[in-house]
Amino acid sequence: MTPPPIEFLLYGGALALVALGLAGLVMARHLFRSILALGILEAGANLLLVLAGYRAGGVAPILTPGTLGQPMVDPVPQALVLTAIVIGVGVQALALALALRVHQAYGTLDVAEVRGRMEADTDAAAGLEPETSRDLPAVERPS
Amino acid sequence: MYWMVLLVLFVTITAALAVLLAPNLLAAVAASSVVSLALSVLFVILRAPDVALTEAAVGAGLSGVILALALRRLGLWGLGDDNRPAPAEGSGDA
Amino acid sequence: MNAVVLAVALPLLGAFLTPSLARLSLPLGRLFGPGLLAFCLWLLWGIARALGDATAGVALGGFAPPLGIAFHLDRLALLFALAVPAMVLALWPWGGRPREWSLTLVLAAAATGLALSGDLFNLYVFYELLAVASYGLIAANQRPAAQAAALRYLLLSAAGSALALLGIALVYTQTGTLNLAQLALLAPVSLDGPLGLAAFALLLLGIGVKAEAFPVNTWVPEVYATAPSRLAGLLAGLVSKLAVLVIVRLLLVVFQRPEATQLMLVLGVLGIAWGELAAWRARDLSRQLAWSSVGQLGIVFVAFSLPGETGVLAGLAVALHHLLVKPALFLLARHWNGALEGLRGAARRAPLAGALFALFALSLVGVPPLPGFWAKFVTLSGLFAQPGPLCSLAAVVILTATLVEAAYLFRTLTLLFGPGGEEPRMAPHGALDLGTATAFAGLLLAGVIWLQPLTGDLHGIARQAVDMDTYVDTDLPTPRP
Amino acid sequence: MRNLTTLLFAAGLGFLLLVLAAGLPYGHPPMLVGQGILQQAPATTGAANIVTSVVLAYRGLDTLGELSILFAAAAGAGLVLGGHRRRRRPDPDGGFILIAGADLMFPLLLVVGLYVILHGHLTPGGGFQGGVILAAAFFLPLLGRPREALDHTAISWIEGLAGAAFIAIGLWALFARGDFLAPMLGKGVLGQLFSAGTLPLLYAAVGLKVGAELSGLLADLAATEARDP
Amino acid sequence: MTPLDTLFILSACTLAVAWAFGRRPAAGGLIAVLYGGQILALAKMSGLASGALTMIAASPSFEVLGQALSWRFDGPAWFFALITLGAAFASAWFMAGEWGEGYRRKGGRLGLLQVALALNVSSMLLLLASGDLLSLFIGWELMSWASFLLMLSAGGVAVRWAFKYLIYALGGAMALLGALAWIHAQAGSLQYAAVAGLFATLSPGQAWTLVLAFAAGFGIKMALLPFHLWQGPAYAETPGPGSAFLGAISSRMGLFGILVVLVHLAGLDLLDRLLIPFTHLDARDLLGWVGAFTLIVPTFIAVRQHDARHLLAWHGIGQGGYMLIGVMQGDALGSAGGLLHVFNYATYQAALFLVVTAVVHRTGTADLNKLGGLVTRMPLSFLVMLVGIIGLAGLPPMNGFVSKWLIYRDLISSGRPLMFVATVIGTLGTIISVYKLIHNTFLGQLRMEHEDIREAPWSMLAPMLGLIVIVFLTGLMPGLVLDWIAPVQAALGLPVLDHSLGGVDLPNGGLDMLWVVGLLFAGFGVGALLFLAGNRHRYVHPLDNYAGGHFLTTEVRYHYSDDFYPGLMHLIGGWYRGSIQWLERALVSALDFLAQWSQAWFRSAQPALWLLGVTVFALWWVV
Repeated sequence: MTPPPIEFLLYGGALALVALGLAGLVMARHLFRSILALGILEAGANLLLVLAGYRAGGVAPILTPGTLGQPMVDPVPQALVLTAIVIGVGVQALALALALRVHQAYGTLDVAEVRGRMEADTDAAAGLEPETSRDLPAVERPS
Repeated sequence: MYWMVLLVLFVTITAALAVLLAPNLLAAVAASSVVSLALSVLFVILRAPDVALTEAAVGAGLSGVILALALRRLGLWGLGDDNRPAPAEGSGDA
Repeated sequence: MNAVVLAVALPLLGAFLTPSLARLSLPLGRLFGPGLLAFCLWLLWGIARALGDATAGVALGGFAPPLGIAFHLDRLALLFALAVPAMVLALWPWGGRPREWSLTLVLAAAATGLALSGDLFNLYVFYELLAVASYGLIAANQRPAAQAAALRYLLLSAAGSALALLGIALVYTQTGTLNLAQLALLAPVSLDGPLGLAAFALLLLGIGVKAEAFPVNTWVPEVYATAPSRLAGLLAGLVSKLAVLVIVRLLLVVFQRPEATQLMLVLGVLGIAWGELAAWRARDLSRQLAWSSVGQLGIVFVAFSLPGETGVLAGLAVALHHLLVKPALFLLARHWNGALEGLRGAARRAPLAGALFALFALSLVGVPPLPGFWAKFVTLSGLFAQPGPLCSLAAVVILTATLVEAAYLFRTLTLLFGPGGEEPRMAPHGALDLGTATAFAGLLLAGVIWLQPLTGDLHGIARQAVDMDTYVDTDLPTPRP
Repeated sequence: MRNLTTLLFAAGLGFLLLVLAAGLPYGHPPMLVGQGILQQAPATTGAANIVTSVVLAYRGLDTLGELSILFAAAAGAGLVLGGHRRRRRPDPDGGFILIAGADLMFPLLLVVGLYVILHGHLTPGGGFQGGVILAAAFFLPLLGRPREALDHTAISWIEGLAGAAFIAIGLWALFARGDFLAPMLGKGVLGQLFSAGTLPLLYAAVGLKVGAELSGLLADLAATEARDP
Repeated sequence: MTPLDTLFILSACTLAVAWAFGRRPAAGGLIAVLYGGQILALAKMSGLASGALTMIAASPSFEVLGQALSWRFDGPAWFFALITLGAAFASAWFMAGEWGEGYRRKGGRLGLLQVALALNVSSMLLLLASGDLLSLFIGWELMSWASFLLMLSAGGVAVRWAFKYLIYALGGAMALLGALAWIHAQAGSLQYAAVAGLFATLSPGQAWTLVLAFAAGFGIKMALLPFHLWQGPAYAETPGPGSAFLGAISSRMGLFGILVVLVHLAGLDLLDRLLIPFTHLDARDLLGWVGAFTLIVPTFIAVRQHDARHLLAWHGIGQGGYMLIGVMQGDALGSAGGLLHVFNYATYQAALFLVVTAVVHRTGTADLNKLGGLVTRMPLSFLVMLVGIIGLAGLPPMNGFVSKWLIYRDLISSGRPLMFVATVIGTLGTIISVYKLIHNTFLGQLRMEHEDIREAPWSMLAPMLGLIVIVFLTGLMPGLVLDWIAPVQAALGLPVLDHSLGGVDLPNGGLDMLWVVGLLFAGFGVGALLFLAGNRHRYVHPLDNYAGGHFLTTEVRYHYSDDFYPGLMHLIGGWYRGSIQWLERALVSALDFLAQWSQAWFRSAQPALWLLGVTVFALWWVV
């Protein structure tokens, strides 16, 4: 059995991270873990982007006396990933701040419980009964 | 290089699985830092030192600190089950 | 022409400085942002006037387009770019805290950038910027429900962005460029296979989160019910339209393929059905409006999925109409935020608000002389002109959904105007909210009166938007195949 | 049940993406833009680190957006966390080792951070990475002595002015050269510290802003009360 | 400025006056005068009615989205406009004096009522004048909303029915809009000529779809059979004069639409070509039979009503069936009968609604079980109702007889005995129920609480009496109206009926109402002579009577009003199951269920699942 080619490994790894991240995001019962899963999802996308610029036999795109004249890898995706990483951490920090507050208010970060508490809160603010009392159908039976 | 990539990827995926499956969140946070570190190694292999540095500083370092800090404020800092608040103790964040 | 960058840079400058300025002097901080936005409005207006029917490309930093980031200025872009400062000014959070002003300015800058940018990754950055600013604003009112909604929205939206990034990575891997004009040249060859479609699907779903596209719109009722009404108006009216604009640009420029439009059509139809159905049983006004907005965005999607000029014309008409109507409705709903049953007779105590609400609702349903009717008519006619049962089905769904929408909106209206039980303790509408809503109503009626020149303009915009040769020539003076 | 569905979907997603990826080129990217930049960048910007050229010059607007995202995230977090009373019971002091370690690390981190920022156009690293290190430098003492608070006014000013400086450099270019964020000043000698025109200045602004924002953010997070009993 | 412009301007003025002063009862007279002015403006266009002119255009026209919008009057428009304005004039006059004051005193919103009425008239004129399908649709929608406003103006229970109407009307409007959009997509134009050209080229399937969409769209306004549930209560709960107006003409706009689109543009030949598989029927027969069932079912529902207003309103639906049958006959006689019935029906239906309103005004109730014997107190009103129900029942010498006779005659001579039987059954139901109306209201025992009732004031009597004079005169001389109908038929491409002042002259037995009425009155005269000459009568008090050996007193109710026609009800009661009501409820429940389902979807705790799922599906579809 020949080992799989390296690009298969790399692409497979990146996509596995994406799939794992999404699966984790969906399966997590704890919002904190959802945030972690989000990080993995982003990491997978970043890896894919870096792969997009990789050039076999290239050197890092930094001009030093040693690298002059050699083929370099594509610098653009690297710049993009740089941006994406920072964006990712910004979003993560904001998410954590929100999670902190939600936990403070509701005492839980369970996905379903937070959903339920939020709904109940919103309903209460609107002055609605907590449980769905059926609205009257708009069109009544004629007498 | 081939085996190096294989090893790093193996570490990455394992750590990612650990993030999702670890019974307690502290371990998950640690695992997510491992994912970032492994990725930054991979980035070096892929001739992207800038990205590697960023991933190490931001992904592993900063994000780890933020996560750990948040975990502590959530009262989940501990090695117990991840939904039971544990008393906050210790001070060696990050 | 290069000064158009100011429309993005100045609000950001304002955003950076506002918190510090507000520490120095609150009135200064309060007026700084609106002043900058007014300047941007004036600037963009001047550019739009100078540009006329022509198009222009702006190479940022003077780097020739495929290398650097390019802004693409045409009438479509400028129309939405002009709408941004105008709408943000109209819905400015006067009562907020300095950081809210700051975030609103960021929102404005990002939205302007989205309208103007001609670079795939730049669009992604602005999209994220828009998203992050809106998370902060949603959660700003410190209500736990709002924060929970913001968190859930954030998780969904960030997952969507990651998918969009994946799509961008796929595109870049395949083509090696991010410039939309160059992508337009390359797409017929490089992005022809399933890969291109997959990239579009990922981008559509990712950006669709903000555009309230079908499977990723669960955040809509949660957020709009808890966010401040001005922000809800901004999100439903402006932000969603800009996300749609991005999708449409991508569709027109890069992914011009029948499968792509079909995907959009299907998602749009599902969005219409889900939104209007859910709104039928809504129990309070803000969520009713939120779900109705999901349905309306579905119509926008369906309209834009029509091929060629018709599609852009129809989509623009529906989108602009919704852009005008929904924020005004949210403003009016702000003081009628309780259970629907509790609104009995509310409009009798606030006749002007009631009349405005009725006007907007009528236009939303599409009662003939009002602009909403024409938008819907163009869409339906375009749908029927397409072969294939899917389009006809979409038309039938739109008609049925309109019926449902009319039913619940007028159930609400009859409640509002019906005999009131006891005097509810509702604060009267603020003069600012009412004034803004009245101004929007004035614009709507002006649309009725100047319908003819308006449709002429929209035709011109649509013709220009689908003209890919001009697009490529503008942004890539020396195209390299 | 849901987990099973999810796993199925996720596996399907992975498989489908893999099928798609099978068609992707590896190791020989099209590099339409990349090649052009590699050829032009040294001459146009004068930076040895071409990634830096891309980040600050060719895609400078992206970087501005990125900065703004960090700013918006920090401001949003401030909005979310702020407006509440400070922690009533701050954490106890971190103990001698932490305090001493922090004091010791502070200058070191500061220097490293500044070095990384200022050499961004030459070597890997730059404003973002250096900014993170700066933030760590300012945050560590806070861990040691939780009772001390960061000066939020100063942070706000640094943050605002650094951001404004970035834009101001861009505007300067706009008025002087007609293009927003166009490279200005002399290119210098490739590889020298004082080269690459305005790029080091921009990276300095970025670094300051990132550092200020992140330390503000960290301080906000650290100052938040654990769950109300 | 054309006469049509004058008419529109006057109509707008009426609306403005109603808006500004409508809430004051005193302004009612002015408003009525303005309606009169509109009738005069219409009279200036009488060239359309005499056939001297074929069209009068309005000056303004627009172009939107490449579609020209224009307005003009022709024969049919003039004819329907005359009925509209006449009904509005009568209603406004009725409202002008005491009724308006009384309505206002009881908390009614007179201003809203006046505005809604004026709005209805204006929008109907706009609809009638439409020169292309787009302006037709605009007028149609405006009229729907105006009717909605009029229906809910009473508030209370009326709102619910108005709302139901709105749903139905919008459903119809959506069917029309869909048809319009389809036509626009195919023909690129909505001008009548282009539409007619398109109809000529359609495949049967497309033609069926269009015909059904138009028939449903217009039919909902006419309350044709599957869509009949809304109209009765909605019209009945409208304040009196409003319901007179609505009952007289509003539904007929649906007929107008059918005339313009299906009869004129599509052509009856096209309907003939659309065969229903496995039967010998075609689309035209289908519409005819829909008319027949619309005639029968709501009429027998009317028999069951205990409220005079509801009874009349349900009748209105049935009478629409006659018109549709007549028009779908498509020949000179039948279509003239259908069109004439529009006019005739409007006159007596308005009179009947007004007289019921007058009774309500005096007694405070329209409940047929709580009235009776009012003939001694309100003799003139009784006369109005008598003439009205004779017309409604289609008996000589009133005008209803003429139109129905034309339709019967045409059905027989064109060989449709089954449909003839259906119309006769409908007429039977009409006679039964209108007898219930007049018996329970005016005949029999006067209730104690109504001892002091006075005759309705002249402000109310005058329009009613005017209407019954028309009912009688056009019954006597139907040729007057048939003169106007000839250009209508000509404009719609139907054969024109030869007629005389007294009626029609047909090869085997025509109709001359002058003779019929003359004979009838001669017969009455002889009877009266015998009666008077014999002088064998004496007056007896109603209580001068006994039953079961007991003398009656005022406390004893001997007036038989409850549970009318028990035998008949026993026979046909089983048919009142209301399967269509069930359908309506089922639709609403289904909508509710779907809505709940969709809300549950929005409530899902983990929205990313859908993101994941749809991504997978999209990618799967792509790959």
